[in-house]
Amino acid sequence: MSYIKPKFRHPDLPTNRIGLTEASYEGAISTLCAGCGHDSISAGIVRACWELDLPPHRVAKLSGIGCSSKSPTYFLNQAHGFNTVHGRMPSVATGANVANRDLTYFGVSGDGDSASIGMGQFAHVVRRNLNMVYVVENNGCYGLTKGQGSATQDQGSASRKGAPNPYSPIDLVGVALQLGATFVARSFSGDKEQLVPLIKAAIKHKGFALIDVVSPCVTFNNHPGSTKSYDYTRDHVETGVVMDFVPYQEEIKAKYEPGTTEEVILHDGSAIHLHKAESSYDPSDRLSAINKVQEYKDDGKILTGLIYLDPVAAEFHEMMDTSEMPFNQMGDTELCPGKECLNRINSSFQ
Amino acid sequence: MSYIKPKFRHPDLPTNRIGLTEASYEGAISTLCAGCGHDSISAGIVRACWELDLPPHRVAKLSGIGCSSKSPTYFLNQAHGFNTVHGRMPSVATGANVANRDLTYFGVSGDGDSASIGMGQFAHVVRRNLNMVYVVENNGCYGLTKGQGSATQDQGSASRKGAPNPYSPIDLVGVALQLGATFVARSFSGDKEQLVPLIKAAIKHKGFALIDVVSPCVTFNNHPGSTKSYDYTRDHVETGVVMDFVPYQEEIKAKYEPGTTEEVILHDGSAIHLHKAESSYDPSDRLSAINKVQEYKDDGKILTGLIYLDPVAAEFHEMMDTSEMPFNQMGDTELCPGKECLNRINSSFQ
Amino acid sequence: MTEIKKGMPKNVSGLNDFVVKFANVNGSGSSSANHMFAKSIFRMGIPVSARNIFPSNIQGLPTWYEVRINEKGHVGRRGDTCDLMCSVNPESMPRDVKEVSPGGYFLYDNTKPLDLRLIRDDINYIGIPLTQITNTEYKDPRQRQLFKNVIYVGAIAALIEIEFEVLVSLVSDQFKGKEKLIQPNIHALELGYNYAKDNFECPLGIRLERRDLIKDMIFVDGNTACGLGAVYGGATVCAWYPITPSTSVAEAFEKYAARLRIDPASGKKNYASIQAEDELSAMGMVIGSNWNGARAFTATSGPGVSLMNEFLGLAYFAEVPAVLIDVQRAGPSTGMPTKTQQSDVLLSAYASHGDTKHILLFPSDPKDCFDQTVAAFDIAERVQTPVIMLTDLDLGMNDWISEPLEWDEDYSYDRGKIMTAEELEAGKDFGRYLDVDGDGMTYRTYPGTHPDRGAFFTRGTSRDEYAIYTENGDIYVENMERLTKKFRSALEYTPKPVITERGTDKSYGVIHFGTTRAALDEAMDHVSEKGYEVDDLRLQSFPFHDSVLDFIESHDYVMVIEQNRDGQMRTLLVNELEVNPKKLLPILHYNGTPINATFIAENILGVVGADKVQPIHKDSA
Amino acid sequence: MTEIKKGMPKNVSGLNDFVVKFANVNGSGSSSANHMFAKSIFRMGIPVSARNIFPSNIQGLPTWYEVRINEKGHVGRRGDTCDLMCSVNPESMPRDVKEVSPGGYFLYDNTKPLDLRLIRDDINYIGIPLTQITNTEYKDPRQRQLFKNVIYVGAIAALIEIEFEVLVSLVSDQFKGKEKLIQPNIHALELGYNYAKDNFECPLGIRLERRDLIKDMIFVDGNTACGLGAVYGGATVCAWYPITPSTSVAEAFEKYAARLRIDPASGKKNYASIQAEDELSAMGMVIGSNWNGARAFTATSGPGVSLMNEFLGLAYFAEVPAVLIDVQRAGPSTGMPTKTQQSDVLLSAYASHGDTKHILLFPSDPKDCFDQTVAAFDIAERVQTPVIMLTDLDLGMNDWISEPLEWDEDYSYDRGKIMTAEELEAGKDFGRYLDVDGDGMTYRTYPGTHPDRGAFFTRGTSRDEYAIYTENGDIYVENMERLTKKFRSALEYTPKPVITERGTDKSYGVIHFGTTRAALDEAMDHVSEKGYEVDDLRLQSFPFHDSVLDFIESHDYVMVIEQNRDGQMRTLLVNELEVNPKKLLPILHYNGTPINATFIAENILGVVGADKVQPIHKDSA
Ligand SMILES: Cc1ncc(C[n+]2csc(CCOP(=O)(O)OP(=O)(O)O)c2C)c(N)n1
Ligand SMILES: Cc1ncc(C[n+]2csc(CCOP(=O)(O)OP(=O)(O)O)c2C)c(N)n1
Ligand code: SF4
Ligand code: SF4
Ligand SMILES: [Mg+2]
Ligand SMILES: [Mg+2]
Repeated sequence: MSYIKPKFRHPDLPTNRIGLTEASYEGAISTLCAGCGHDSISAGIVRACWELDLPPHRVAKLSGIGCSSKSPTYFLNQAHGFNTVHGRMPSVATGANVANRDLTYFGVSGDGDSASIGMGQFAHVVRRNLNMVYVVENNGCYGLTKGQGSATQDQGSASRKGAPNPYSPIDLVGVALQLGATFVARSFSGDKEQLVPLIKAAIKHKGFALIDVVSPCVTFNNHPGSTKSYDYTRDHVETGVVMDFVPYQEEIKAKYEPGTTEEVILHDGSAIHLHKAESSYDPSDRLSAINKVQEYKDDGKILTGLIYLDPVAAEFHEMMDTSEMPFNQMGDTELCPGKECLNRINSSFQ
Repeated sequence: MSYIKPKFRHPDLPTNRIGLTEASYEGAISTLCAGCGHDSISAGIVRACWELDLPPHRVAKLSGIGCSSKSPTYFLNQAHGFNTVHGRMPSVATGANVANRDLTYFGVSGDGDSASIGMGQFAHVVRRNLNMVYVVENNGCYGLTKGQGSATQDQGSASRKGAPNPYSPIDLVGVALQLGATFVARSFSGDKEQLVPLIKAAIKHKGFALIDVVSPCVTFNNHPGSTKSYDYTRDHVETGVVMDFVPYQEEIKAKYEPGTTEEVILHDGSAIHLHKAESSYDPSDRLSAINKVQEYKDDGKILTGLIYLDPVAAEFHEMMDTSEMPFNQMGDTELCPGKECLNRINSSFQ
Repeated sequence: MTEIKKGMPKNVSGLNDFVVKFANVNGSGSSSANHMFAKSIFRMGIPVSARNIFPSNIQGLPTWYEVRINEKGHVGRRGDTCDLMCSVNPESMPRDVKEVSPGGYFLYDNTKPLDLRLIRDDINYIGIPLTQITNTEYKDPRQRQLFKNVIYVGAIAALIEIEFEVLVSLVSDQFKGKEKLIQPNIHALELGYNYAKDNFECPLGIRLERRDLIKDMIFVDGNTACGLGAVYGGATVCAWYPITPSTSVAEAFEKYAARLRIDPASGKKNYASIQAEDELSAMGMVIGSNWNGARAFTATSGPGVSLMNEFLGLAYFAEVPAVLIDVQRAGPSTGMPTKTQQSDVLLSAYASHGDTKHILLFPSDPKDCFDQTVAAFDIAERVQTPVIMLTDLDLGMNDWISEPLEWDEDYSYDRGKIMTAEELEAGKDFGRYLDVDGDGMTYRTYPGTHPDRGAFFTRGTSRDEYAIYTENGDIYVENMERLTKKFRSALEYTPKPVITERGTDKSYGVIHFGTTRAALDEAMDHVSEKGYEVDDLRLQSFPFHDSVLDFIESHDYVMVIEQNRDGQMRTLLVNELEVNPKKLLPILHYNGTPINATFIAENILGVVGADKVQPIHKDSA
Repeated sequence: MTEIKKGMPKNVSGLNDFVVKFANVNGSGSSSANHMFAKSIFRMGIPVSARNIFPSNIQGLPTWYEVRINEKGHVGRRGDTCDLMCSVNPESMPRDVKEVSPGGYFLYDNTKPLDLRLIRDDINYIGIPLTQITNTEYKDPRQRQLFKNVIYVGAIAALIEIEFEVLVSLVSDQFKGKEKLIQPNIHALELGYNYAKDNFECPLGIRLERRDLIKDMIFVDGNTACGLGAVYGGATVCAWYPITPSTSVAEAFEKYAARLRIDPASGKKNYASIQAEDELSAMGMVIGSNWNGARAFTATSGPGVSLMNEFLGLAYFAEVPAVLIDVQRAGPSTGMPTKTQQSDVLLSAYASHGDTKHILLFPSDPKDCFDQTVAAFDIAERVQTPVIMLTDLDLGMNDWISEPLEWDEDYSYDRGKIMTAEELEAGKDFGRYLDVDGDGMTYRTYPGTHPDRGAFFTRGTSRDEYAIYTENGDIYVENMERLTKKFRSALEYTPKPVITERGTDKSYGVIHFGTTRAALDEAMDHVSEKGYEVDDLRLQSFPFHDSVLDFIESHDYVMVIEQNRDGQMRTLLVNELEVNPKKLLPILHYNGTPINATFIAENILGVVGADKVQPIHKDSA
C-alpha cells in the first residue's frame, strides 16, 4: 500500500520515519475517569506505535467489555477497532489474525475481562501463541460495573467497604508462564519509561505477548488497603530486568556496565537489550521466571519488566502451516477448486 | 441419620466398619470400552470409599460430559449423581456444596471437559478451594467424540493419524498449583496401589483436592507416538513422594526408613504419611512442587503421587463464613425474617 | 426570552402535577441531592416518581434525573418534555433547553452568561449563580461540586414550595451516624432557598401543596424489592455476575441478608452470596444448589441470559428448580446497557435448543417485585423448572411509589414434591420422573436422604421414569409430553392476569405487562376522557391463564403494548393461544426510554379513533 | 416358526422395494461391511438409502443400520418395520425380532440355537453359523469379529441377488493402497455367499434386479457435502468444537481442503481448520475472521448453538457475516445426542437477547447441503449477518442418493458491499452504517485498507451511521428499523421455496422442510393414490418469501410437518406471516428417529379424510 501521506501539521512537531507526528496516533477523547490508569496505557501505546513508525491503519485493535476495553477508542484513530463481548476477545482476535496475518494486533482487556469471565479464552490464546500484543489493564476490580472485586484482586486486599478478599487471586503472569506463553511482561501504568519499550518489544515479538499492567482504578480501587492503588503499587513495584528496545539497524543509546547486558534478536532483526541487576534471573528460562515472580510476591513486591521471552517459538500461523498470503486477499483462483475437480469428487461418491 | 443397615450378602465377603461389602459401593455396569482407563479409576473410587467406611449415600457425584463424565454412573449406586453439561461441572458442584456442606463431593471430569471447554470454571473452582475431590480422567483426547486431541495433549504427541500436536499443552497440575490449589496429585489409572490412598486422602482433605489421573483411551489414544498410551505412561511415570493414608486412630502399617517419613494431620485427625525418596522435594512448598513437576517434565518423566498439600487453608464455606447447618436443612425459622421486620423495612422506604 | 425575576410570567402552571428534570454530569455527586428532592415530595404526601437517565460510563458524561409529580397517582413517564429543567451541565444544555415544555422553566447557572443560541422565547429562564455562590462559600473543589447540587435543590424548594422542614428531616436521616455533615447540608439548602426567595417571585406556576395521598406507601426501586423478596422467599444462595442493571438485586440481597440472616448463636451466615466468574457459572451454581435442596437464584440482564441458554435447557429437561431475575436493558448485544426495554421475552420463554418452555413472571412495580420473587421460589420448586422474572431497568433501578410490602405470617414455603427418608423407609415407590399425581410434577429426593433408597442420577439426557438413561423413542416422547403437561399444570401456581374493565363496549382491549403499567393507567384516563371504553389486561405470568384467551376473544381487537421492536409478547400470545394475529395490534416503544403516557394515549386513540384499524409501528412481514 | 431351508415359503416379496436392517454392536467394525452392502445396491443402479442408528457411546452397545431400497426413488424411512433383519447382536434380538414385518426374514447366527422366546410364527428364520465359520477360518479374534460382518454381507448378497462382481469392485475400491486386504475380504464374502447358496433357496421373495435409475447420481452424506460446500464456497477458516452429529462437517472440510487448497508454490495451506476450546470460542473466531474479510464458518449442534447465543447477537447487531451449520439432534439439553430432530428452529431464528432475527437455510439432501453452504457465504457477506443452516443428524451422518454436485464456472463469490482503498482515495463518503442504496445493507471496509480513511469501530453497542457510539434513542430506532429492512431485503439472495402442485383442489396443502422431504414424497404418492390432491411447499429458507404466504392463503388448510414437539416452524410461519394459526395444522414427529412415510401418510390422510379438521399431535394450549 502506498497511501501514507503526511497530514497537515504544525511545522515544529516532530515526525517519525513515515512522516507522522505523535498526534496522528491518537484516538478519540477519553470518557474514562480523570486519572484512570487506563488512559496512561493508551498514551503508552500511542507513543510506542509512533516510535516504531507503524502505519496506524495496519493495526487492528480488539477488546472485550469494561472501562479497559473501551480504551481502543482512545488510541490509533486510523486503525480498525472491535469492541467484542465480555471476556471473549481472544477468540475474535484469533479469527481476525488467522484471516490476515499481516496486521499488528492489539488486544486490550481488563482483569475482569481476562481473569474472571475470560479465563478460558485467555488460557487458550496463550496456548496457540497467537501473534498479538495482549495488554491487561489490571486494576483488581470491575471498573465499569462499579468496583466489584475481580479474580486478580489479591488475597487480603480490601474492597472500598473494607472487606478483605478471601479468594486466592489469579496471577495472569504466572498462569501465562505456566501455559507456555512466549513473551510475558508486567508493568505499571504510572511508569511510561518502562511501559513504552515493553510495548514496542511486544509488537515486534512474533507470537503472543502479554503485558499485564497494574492500572489503578481511581474511582473504585484506589483506597488504602487496596493492593492495586497508585500508592501501594508505586511503593511495591520493582523492575527485575531493565529492558531497551533497539529497532533494526539503529544505534544503541543507553549505556550499562559491561557484562550485565544481554542482547536478544527478534525475528525482524530488531533487538532487545536486557540489563540485569545483581539479584537477577534468566528471562529466557521459564522456570527461573516463574520462581522469580513468586519470590517477589513472597517478599510483598511486584516484579515488573520483561519477565520471560522465547523469541523463536512457532506462532499460530506457523503451527498451522498457513500460506504467506493473507486469507482475506485470496480470490476465486486461490479458493475455488473448480468444476472439473468437483466432477472427480462426484465420481468418488459413485 | 440412622438408616444404615447391612444388606443381605454372601457371608464370606469382608465388610467395613459400617457393615458394607465393597460391592455395596459399586455402580451400574460400565458401558465404556473394554480396557478404558476410566473404569480402573471407578474401581479405585469404590475401593477408597469402602476402605474409608463412607456411607455411600452421603456422597454426591457430579460430572460434565464425556466418557469420563459417564463414570459416576459406574460407582456408588446409592449416591445421588448429576451429569451436568460439558465443561461446567465445577459451577454445579459449587452450588451443590454450598447448599449442603455435609456431603462428600466427587467431581469426575475429562481433560476435554476440564482443560478445553472447562478451563475457566476449573480455574475458578480452584480459587474458591471448594471442598471436593476433583478427578480428571486424563487421556489427552476427546474419547466420546472419537478421539480429537484435547488441551492436555502433549506438544508433539501424535494423533491416531500420526500428526504431532503443535500446541502448548495445559498441565492441570501446573495450573492448579499456580492458582493456589491446596491438594494436588497426579496418578495413573494403571496404578491402583497409588491411586486408592490418594483418593482417600483427597476425600479427607478439607478443600479442593485435584487428582489428575492419566487414564488411557484404548480406542483413540493408545497408539505408539501418543504420550498418553498405556505403554508410554507405564514407562514414564515416577512417584515423587510415596504416600500412605492413615485413618484417625488407626495403626500405621507400612514401615519406612526412619527420618524419611513426614506426617501431616488432616482436619479430622486422620493422617498422611509422606515417604520421600532421596531426590525429593517438599510437598508442603508450592514453589518446590512447581519446580519438581517441571523438572520431571523436562526429563521426559511424569511425576505422580501427592505433589502438594496445604492442610490448613480455608475452604469455601470458611471463606464465606456460612453457618454449620446445611442450607438445605434450614426451614422458615432460619430463613424468614417475618412480618414485623418487614414493616420496619417498609418504614425505611418512607 | 423572558428572564424571570420578581414579577415574571407564570406560563405553565400545575399544582402537584408537573415534571422536573435535572441535567448533571455523572460522577459529580448529584444523585443524592436529586434523590432528596424526589423524596421530599413523597414525604409531602404527593405521588412522585424519579428516573435516572445515565450513560454507560462512570464519570464525566451527561446524566439526567427526571421527576414526575402527579397527585392523581400517575407516575409513569408523562412524555418527552419537562416543566422545569434544572440544567447544570453545560455540555447537554442545547438538548436540555429543547425539552422544556412551552411556558416552562429553565434553571441554569448564570455565573457566566448564557449562550445566546440557548434562548427560546416561549420559556422562562431562571439564572442562579451556583458557581459563584459555591466559590464564595467553599474552598475545597470537591465540596464546591457537591454543595452546588444541594444549593439548587434548596432553590427549587423555594420555587415550587417544598416544605423546608421536610428537607431538613431528610438531611438528618441521610447523615445518621455522620451528624457533622447535617449542618453544612442544611446551610447549602438555605443558600439556594434564600437566593430564590430573594430574587424570584415564589412559587412558580408549578408548585406543590401537601396532600395525604401517600398513606403507608413506600418509595423504593424494584431491584431492592427483588433482593428483599429473595431474602423473604428463603433463598440461601445468590450466585451472580455483575451487569447493569441487575447488579443491585444481588447487592440488596446481600445487604438485607447480612442484617436478617445471621445465625444468632454463631454469628455465621445463613446465606451465601457468590460472585461467580461469569453468568454460565452463576447459573450452574444456582442449579447445583437447587438440586441439592437449597433455594438459589441469580440476577442478570440480556447478555447473561444468552450465556445461560445451555444451562436453562439442562434445568428444564433435568427438572431442576432455578430462579433467574432478568433486569432487561436495551439490546441486542451490548445494545444500550443503561437504557430500558422489554426485549428478552421470546428468548426467555423458549431459551435453549430443543423444545423448551419456561415460566415467566412480569412484575410491574416494587411490590410485585417482592411478591413475585417470593412466589418464584415456590413455583420453581413446585414445578421443578426454571422461573424467569422479567423486570427491567426502569423498574429495577428507579425509585417508585408502591404499596408497602406485606407478609402473611401463616404462609410457609411450598417446597414442592419431596420424598423424605421416612417415606422411602416406609416403602413408598420412588420414581424420579414418575407422574403419580397426574399433573406432570414428580417427586424428587435430596442427595444424601436414605442409605439405599431414593438415589438417582440427574442428567440432561433422555431417561425413563426411574431416571435410568434411555434412548427409547417412546419413553422419550412420553417424557416430553409430561413436560408439556407439567407446564400447563403450573398455571395453578402462577399469578393471574389483572383485568380492568371500563364499560360495555368490547371493540377494543389492551394487553400489557411490566413497567408499561404506570404510563398505561394514565393513558387510559386520557382515552376514557375522549369517550372511549377500552378494557385492559395486565399479564403477570407465562404460561397464559385461560382468562387471557377469554379477554382476547371477548374483544374485537386487542392492542398489545410492549417495549421492544418485534412485538415479542404478541408473538407469544399468538403462538401459545392460537389466536389470529390480525386481532392483535402491536403498539411498540423501544428507543430505550421508559414508555410514556402520551405515546400510549396517542397510539390507542390512533387505533380506536380510526375508521379502519391499522397496525401501528409494526413492519408488516 | 418357519426355519427357511430349500423350499421355504416366500412370504414378503418385493423386487427392488424392501427394507433390510442390520443389528450390530458398536465398535465391532460392522459399519464398513454394512456400507458396502448399501453401496452395492447403489452400484446396481437402484435407489437406496442407509441410516445408522447408533447409541451415544463408543463400544459395546446395540447399533443398527437400516437400508431402504426403492426403485421408485423413495429413500426416506418407510416406517418402523423391515423385511429382512440381519441380527448379529444377541442383546438386541428381542427388539429386533419384533421389527420384522409379517412374512419377513430374520437372519441370525445359529452357531448356538435361538432362544425360543424369539420365535414368531409369521416370519422366516435364516440361520447362518457365523461364529462357527469365523472360528474355523480365522485365528485372530479381531479378524473373527471383522470378517463375520463381511460374511453376512456375502450371504445376503446371495439371498437377495446382489451382483457379486459389484461387491468385488467395491472391495477393491475400499482397499486401494492396501491391496493385501482385498483377497481376504473377497474370500469372506464368498464364504457367506456360498453358504447361503448351498443352504437356502435363493433368492428370497425380496430381491434385487439391476436397473439404470441412478444415472450420474451420487451416494454421500450431508456433512461431507457441507464440508465440500465450504471449500467451494471459499471458506478459509473453519473454527469448530467436536460435537455429534456435526463433527464430520469440519472433518470433511479439512479432508478436502488438505487436497484442494494447498498453495502450489509453497506447499502451505490456503485454509485453517481450528479446533477451538469450546463453541463460544469457535463462534468468536468465525466473527473475527469474517470481520477481517475472510470467509469463516463453524459447525455444531444444539448445545453449541445455545452457547453461541451471545455472539450471534453481536454478529447480528454489529453486522458481521458468519456462517453456522447446525446439525440438529434430539434436544433439549444433551437430549438424545445420536438421534435426529428439527428442534432448533425457534432458537436459531431469534437467537440472542434483544430483538434479533437470523437468516436460516434448510437443506433437504446432500446437493442442497453443498449448494446452500456455498450460498450461505454469499448471503452472509451480502447481508452482513449470521446465516444459520439447519441440517440434521439424519441428513448429516447418513448416506443419501443425490443429484451430483454442480459448479458453474461463471459464478464468482459475492463478497457483498466492500469499500476499497481506491474508492476511499477517490473521496467516496464512507459511513459504515449509512444506507446509501436503500436496501438496509451498508458498506464495510476491511481493516488495514487505507491510511486515513475508512477506519471504524465495530461494537455491540448502539452507534450512528458513521459507527460512532451513541445512546440517542432516535438513532437507535432508525438503526433497528434498518436492520428489519435489511432482513427483508435478504429475500433477494435466499433460496426460494419449492412448490409441488398436484391438482386443482385447494382444500389442503402441506408445508415441510429439510429431511422430511424424502419421506414426504413417498407419503404424497400414497395420498394421491387415495384420490386426494394435496399440494406441498418445501421451505428452503427464512425469512419467508411471499410465495409462502400465497401458498397458505390459496389453501383452506395447510399442514405443517416437522420433527419437533412444539411445532416450531409453524410458530415461525404464524408469527412472521401473520396468518391465522387455525389454518395451520401441525403434524409432529419427534421421537428421535427420522420421520417416515407411513407416519406422514397416515396423518395427512387423517386430516384430509376426516369430516372435521382436528389438529393432530399438538397439545392445545
Ligand atoms: C456477559 C456480560 N456480563 C457482564 C457484563 C457487565 N460488565 C461490563 S464491564 C464488566 C467488568 C469489567 O471489568 P474489567 O474487565 O476488569 O474492566 P475495568 O472496567 O475494570 O477496566 C462487567 C462485568 C457484560 N457486559 N457482559
Ligand atoms: C457444549 C457441548 N459441546 C460439545 C459436546 C460434545 N462432547 C461430548 S464429550 C466431549 C469431549 C469429551 O472429552 P473428555 O472430557 O476428555 O472426555 P473423554 O471422553 O475423553 O473421557 C465433547 C466435545 C457436548 N456434549 N456439549
Ligand atoms: S471506573 Fe475505574 S477503571 Fe473505570 S474509568 Fe473510572 S477509574 Fe478507570
Ligand atoms: S472411547 Fe476411549 S475414553 Fe471413551 S470409553 Fe472408549 S477407551 Fe474410554
Ligand atoms: Mg478491572
Ligand atoms: Mg479425554
